[in-house]
Amino acid sequence: MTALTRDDYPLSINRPDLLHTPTGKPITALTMDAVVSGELSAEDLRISSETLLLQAEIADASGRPQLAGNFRRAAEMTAIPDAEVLAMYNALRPRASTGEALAELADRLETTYSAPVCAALVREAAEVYGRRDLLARPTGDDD
Amino acid sequence: MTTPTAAPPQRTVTLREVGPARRGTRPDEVVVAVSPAFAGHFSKTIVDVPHAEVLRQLLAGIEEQGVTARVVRIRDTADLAALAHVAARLSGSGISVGVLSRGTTIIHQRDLPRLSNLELFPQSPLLDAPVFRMIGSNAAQYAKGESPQPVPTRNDQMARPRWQAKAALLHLKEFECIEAGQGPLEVEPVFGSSAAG
Amino acid sequence: MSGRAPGGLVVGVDIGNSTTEACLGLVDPDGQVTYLGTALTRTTGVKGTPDNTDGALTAIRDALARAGRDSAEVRTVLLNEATPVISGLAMETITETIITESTMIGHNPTTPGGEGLGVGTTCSVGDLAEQPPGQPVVCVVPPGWDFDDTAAAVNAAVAAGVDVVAAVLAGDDAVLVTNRLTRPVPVVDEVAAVEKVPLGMLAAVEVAGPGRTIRTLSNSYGLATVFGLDPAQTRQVSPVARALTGNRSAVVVRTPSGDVTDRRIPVGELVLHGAGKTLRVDVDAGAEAIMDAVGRAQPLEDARGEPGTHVGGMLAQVRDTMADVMDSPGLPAVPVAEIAIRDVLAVDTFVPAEVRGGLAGEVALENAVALAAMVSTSRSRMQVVADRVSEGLGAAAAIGGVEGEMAVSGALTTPGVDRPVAVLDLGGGSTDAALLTRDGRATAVHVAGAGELVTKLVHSELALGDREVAESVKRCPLAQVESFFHVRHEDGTVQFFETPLPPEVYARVVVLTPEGPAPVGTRHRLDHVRRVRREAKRRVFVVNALRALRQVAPGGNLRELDFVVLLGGSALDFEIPDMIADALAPHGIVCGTGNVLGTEGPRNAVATGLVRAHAAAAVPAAREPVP
Amino acid sequence: MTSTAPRQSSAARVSRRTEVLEARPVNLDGFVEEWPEKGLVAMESDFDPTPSVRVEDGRIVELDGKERADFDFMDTFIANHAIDVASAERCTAIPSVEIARLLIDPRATRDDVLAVTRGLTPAKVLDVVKLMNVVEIMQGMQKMRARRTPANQAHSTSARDNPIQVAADAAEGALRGFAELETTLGVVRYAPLVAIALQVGGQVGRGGVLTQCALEEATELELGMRGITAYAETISVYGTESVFIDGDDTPWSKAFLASAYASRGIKMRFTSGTGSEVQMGNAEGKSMLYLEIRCILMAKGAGVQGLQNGSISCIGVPGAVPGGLRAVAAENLVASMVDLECASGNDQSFSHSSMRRTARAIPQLFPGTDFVCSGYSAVPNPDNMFAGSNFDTEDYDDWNTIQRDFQVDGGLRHVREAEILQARNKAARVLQALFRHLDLPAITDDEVEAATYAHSSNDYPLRDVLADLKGAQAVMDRGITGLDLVRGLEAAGFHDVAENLLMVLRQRVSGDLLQTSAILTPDFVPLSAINDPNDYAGPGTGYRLEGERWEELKKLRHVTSATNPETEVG
Repeated sequence: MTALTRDDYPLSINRPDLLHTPTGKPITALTMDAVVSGELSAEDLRISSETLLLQAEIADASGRPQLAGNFRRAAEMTAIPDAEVLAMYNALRPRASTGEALAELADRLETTYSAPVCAALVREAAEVYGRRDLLARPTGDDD
Repeated sequence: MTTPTAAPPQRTVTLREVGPARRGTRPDEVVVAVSPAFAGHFSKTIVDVPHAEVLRQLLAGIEEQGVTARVVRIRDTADLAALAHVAARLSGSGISVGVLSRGTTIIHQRDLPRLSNLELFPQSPLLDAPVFRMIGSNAAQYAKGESPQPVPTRNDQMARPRWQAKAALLHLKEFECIEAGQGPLEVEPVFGSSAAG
Repeated sequence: MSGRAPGGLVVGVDIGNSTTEACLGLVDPDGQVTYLGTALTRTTGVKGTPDNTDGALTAIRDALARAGRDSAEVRTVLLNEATPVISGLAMETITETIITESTMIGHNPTTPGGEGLGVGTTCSVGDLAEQPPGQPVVCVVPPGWDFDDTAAAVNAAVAAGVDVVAAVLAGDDAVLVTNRLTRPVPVVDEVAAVEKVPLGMLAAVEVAGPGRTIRTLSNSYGLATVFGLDPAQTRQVSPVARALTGNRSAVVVRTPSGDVTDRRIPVGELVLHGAGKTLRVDVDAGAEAIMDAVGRAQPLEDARGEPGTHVGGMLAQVRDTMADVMDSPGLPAVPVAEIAIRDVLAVDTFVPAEVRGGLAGEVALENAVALAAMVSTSRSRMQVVADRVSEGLGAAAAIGGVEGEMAVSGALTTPGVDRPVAVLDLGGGSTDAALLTRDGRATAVHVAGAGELVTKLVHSELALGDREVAESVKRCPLAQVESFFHVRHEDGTVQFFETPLPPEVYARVVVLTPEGPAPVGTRHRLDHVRRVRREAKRRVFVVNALRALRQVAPGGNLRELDFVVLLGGSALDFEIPDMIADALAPHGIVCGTGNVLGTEGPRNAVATGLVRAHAAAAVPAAREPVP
Repeated sequence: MTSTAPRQSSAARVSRRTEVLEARPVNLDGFVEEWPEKGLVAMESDFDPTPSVRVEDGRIVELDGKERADFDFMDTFIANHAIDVASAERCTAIPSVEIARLLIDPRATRDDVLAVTRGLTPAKVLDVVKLMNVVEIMQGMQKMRARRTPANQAHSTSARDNPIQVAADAAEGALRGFAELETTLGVVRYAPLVAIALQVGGQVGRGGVLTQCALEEATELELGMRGITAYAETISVYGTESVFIDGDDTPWSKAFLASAYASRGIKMRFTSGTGSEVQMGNAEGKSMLYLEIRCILMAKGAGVQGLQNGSISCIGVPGAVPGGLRAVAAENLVASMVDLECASGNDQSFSHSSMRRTARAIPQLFPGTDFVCSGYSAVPNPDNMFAGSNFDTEDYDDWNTIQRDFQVDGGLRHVREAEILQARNKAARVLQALFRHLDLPAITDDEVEAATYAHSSNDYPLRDVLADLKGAQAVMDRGITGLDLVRGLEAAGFHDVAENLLMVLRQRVSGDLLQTSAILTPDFVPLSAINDPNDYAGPGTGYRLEGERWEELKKLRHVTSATNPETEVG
């Protein structure tokens, strides 16, 4: 398949054939009849990692590499449960985690969730936090 | 029935240095911590409430509750929560009131995390003498282990255009008066009267 | 019920006032039941109306999902025959305290100044300098006077020979002023309407020491001595003395016609029909008189209140609400005349109210009567619900039994229970009782008043101003936060915490909710809050338990009952079951919280009973299969 | 209004004219002198760094006079993620005046400019915009705005958190033209009911309106994930390391959060603004605009599609210093010239003077931005739980008139009374039916009637707050999602509203709204910088207010008919 271009946007109108829910339903299955009959669950209204990668292609084609990178991290994150996503975010707050904890987080992203791009962001953070005194101190802070 | 004279005398205050502040032992005391520039570089709050009146009303609120008070000047920080937390740890009851030159005030307790508080009054332009009295009174009630109703906080949407920049300026000026490495100083407020109008 | 193939999945569904419960069972051809699971969800709409369908379907699907079964396997769904019960609450304040011509300031400022009694003529602080020396003067200080200025003015007058014996202040300055006086005197402060204190009149100010109460002004003869009253005048001022009892400070000003009255407010009649009689009772006669009349009109057929009163409005509204919920498209409307008030519960309570004519926001505890009423109708829409459930699920659905009977049947699955057994279902709006006799006959009643009335009593007696707080005071035990790291529970035990408690609970009386301690916005101490809470529960649940059980007990004799099983949401309360058990113990009754199927606690009794009844009916010979 | 009386004049005698001037509202505003050493200066400071960049081995090793070893985390993040390394040295070497000219040269396309700006350092960007006066800044904005078609955003809140009010005002706001609606709460626990009301009311007013509810991160994200809201924007970033840390975040934590939103299909933008650092006392001696440029580049580096800036809640600070509003206009331009969606402020109470309020909005309204206001108060300001906006419902007719006077599109339009009443009434009825269906606390016919004709929260019957809060909790406990809302709306017989909401929810599956500057048209076509790119190339090009839309904006409440001057058209 050739890479998508700006002309494919919006996918919901120009390329609905490419869009699927995480449950494998085509986007065209998201109809009122399906809602009323109870065929659809909330899971059917989430974005899939494939779709995020398609949007990343479009972002690249529009000259927005950072936005594309964000979509690629997001594609990796679709597999992570909501609560854990928030926990990971909290772990990245200043002085919330030790260097080891961040290294473990990066490993977990890579091995459990196959999320190398996210893992790289966490490793970079760990390096900068170490240099800028933003890692958690081993003992509780008294002040 | 007569009313008080139209122009009350302008009260003044000087903070006489007593010595390094020590940890109190009386369980019935509240420590009032003032910022580096309070009643020194500055003499009034952002809305021109004299610092003499701020201190007098805070102390009166505490005294009315039958609680004693000590005043300390914090010199090495102008961060409200930080200076109040230092004072709380000096306080025999563990309760302190912190006040910045521009009027922003906090009630703190020594076991709380530094950035937390019992009551916070962030909108300095809305604090006047009666509010300072109530803050002192509440601090004293906490010291007695009572459960005061929190002082009602006010809000004013138009405080932003009028006061936001001046507050920032006063904040910066107060920071200029920080003396790094200087510990808290016990002071004795000496009130006077300039017998105005 | 005949002609149905035995065996298959059976779901019992109990639609209650607030929750809908399901019980899933597999019934063998021989009538043996295997219980596969239960479910609980919110009731949708008012119980007994077609809106219940959604909640019923949710509960059924939940139960099936938990057991890993499919709706296609369901042979039949059984609903309880439940008549809609709607309850209402109202409160009437029946006394008020009025002060005429400002004679008394009996409020209790938290921090008065000085100590002792001072008697003199009232005089404004601004006029002190002009007072003749030697005459005793009570100094009155209006708002705006600074404490330093006040003290200076008094000290100057005293130095000039004016005999200042006491002071009355507008602001919260009593201690401050007293501390600055060269000659301390009793000082009462926070008198907001100080300008109404008449000047040039003889007045007495009394302040007691910390932890003590005044002795002279709260004593009629003390007042007589202070003001030189004759016996007739003394009789007249005795309400003043009474009103000041228990205060730490007080001011009494003698004016020519000043008075304090404690008056009853007529709040209309309650008209009760029943037992072939029509009884009228004044609501302000109090709960005892009302309940006495209700007792004489049993069984109650209807009740009406006087239009324009809270009680009248409440009774009319309960009736109208019932008419509205019974109104469903395609079915004949239910005439309002057919909707009758079937029970009334009256409870004496008190309401803290500001005294009319007071000068300092004085508060008096006024008497009030709280009333709960309940309306039920013989018409139910449960068949409509059954039809819709059947349609929605694709399985048969029918009415499987009457609520009370099913509840008893379900309660019988509690280990250690046998017939004759009575159940008490402690709900939100009504308390229900049902009895199953040794020979299998069942009777059931609903009485007005349950959890919601308790909340209302707690709310008004503690003047909480927030019903949600009242609700949690009712539900959860109390504690006093003594530091950031420990609380003292209401039973006196201390609990320590590793991490500091949140600042908003510091030094406060708190309720220990499942989400953590939440502050109770009150000046009352823990003991008082606890007493109010327990008293409210006693006056509603204990009273109603006895009332309801007497109505189902053979001959009204509680001794005829052996087992009482408590069911429903309030049976999960941390103290109500014990309070009821204590009240029933003298009658030789075994009382406890149900444990349906040995696993469900006080939940799911009706749903379980429906499945049991179905199984029993499938095999007429089988008697009460044991689970 | 203000807690204190107007300034006291001195005892000396003043002229009558001075008395009149003293009484003018503008003199209730606060003004201060600059103090550049402390960062209390808009954009012209000797203490800002000099532009420089050096690349070694594909890595930026020097940025604006600092070696990599001395980078704070903002420098590091910007050097690692925001600046295009390949072109950095070349672009930064271009004389600033050339780049400034490029910004206003009609022959240079937006893409031509982006080819240069992607390689600029923060100090270089500052150096460029410092050369531009406010008219040039507006010219630059006209070309650099990402989406060709300008739009506007509203606040819809209630002082009593009354969901019926929020629904009715959302419907009216959507009908008047707002593309996005934002709400927040007084009592946070009310959020689920108010967010539902905003979503439903919005879809009644105009299908495809996007909604958000500003809350702490976890709840905001949860409402988004459930499809009760459609986007988020209150994710704040700051220009100095110390203030960023005070906000308990870092560029990496925020970048992670940005991806978290995208991973759930939710549109998101960051928030920043001049003045926040000096307000918090840690400007590190840098000008407000320099620090804001660091925020903008940080947002760019995080890969977020857009930014809400224009000082926002700190507007009182730049508003009080000389040239402050030029800096505010410049920060909007910088967001646009690094290719971010810009929701350009004008969303907080700014001045006592109506003249200043209006002037403050001109640099955004006249050239047009992606969202001219990032919160025009679609409720009276006393009901505005964002602490008041620069414009509110009382300014609707003025705004419409200014659009007509200058032939500019500020995203709104005049709507006839009958249509508004109909929309408000319908929104309230739909919410009534939906609450009934979901077994949430009842909405009475009196409340529907009140909503139809109300102005502020005072015009509504009081709600049973306790019952509402229990209902709100039930929404969370029962796991109600956007899908349940669709189902409920359909069951209640409001097929059109159900369909509108379903179409909005479908967009989460397609991800089209995640692209830069995306909004939804009434036909549910995603309109973004990709399919509606700004093609301004001088006079006669780019977005022009013409045709049907211009005819629409010609209408006002009172316009005398040319055909029959005894009547009014409209």
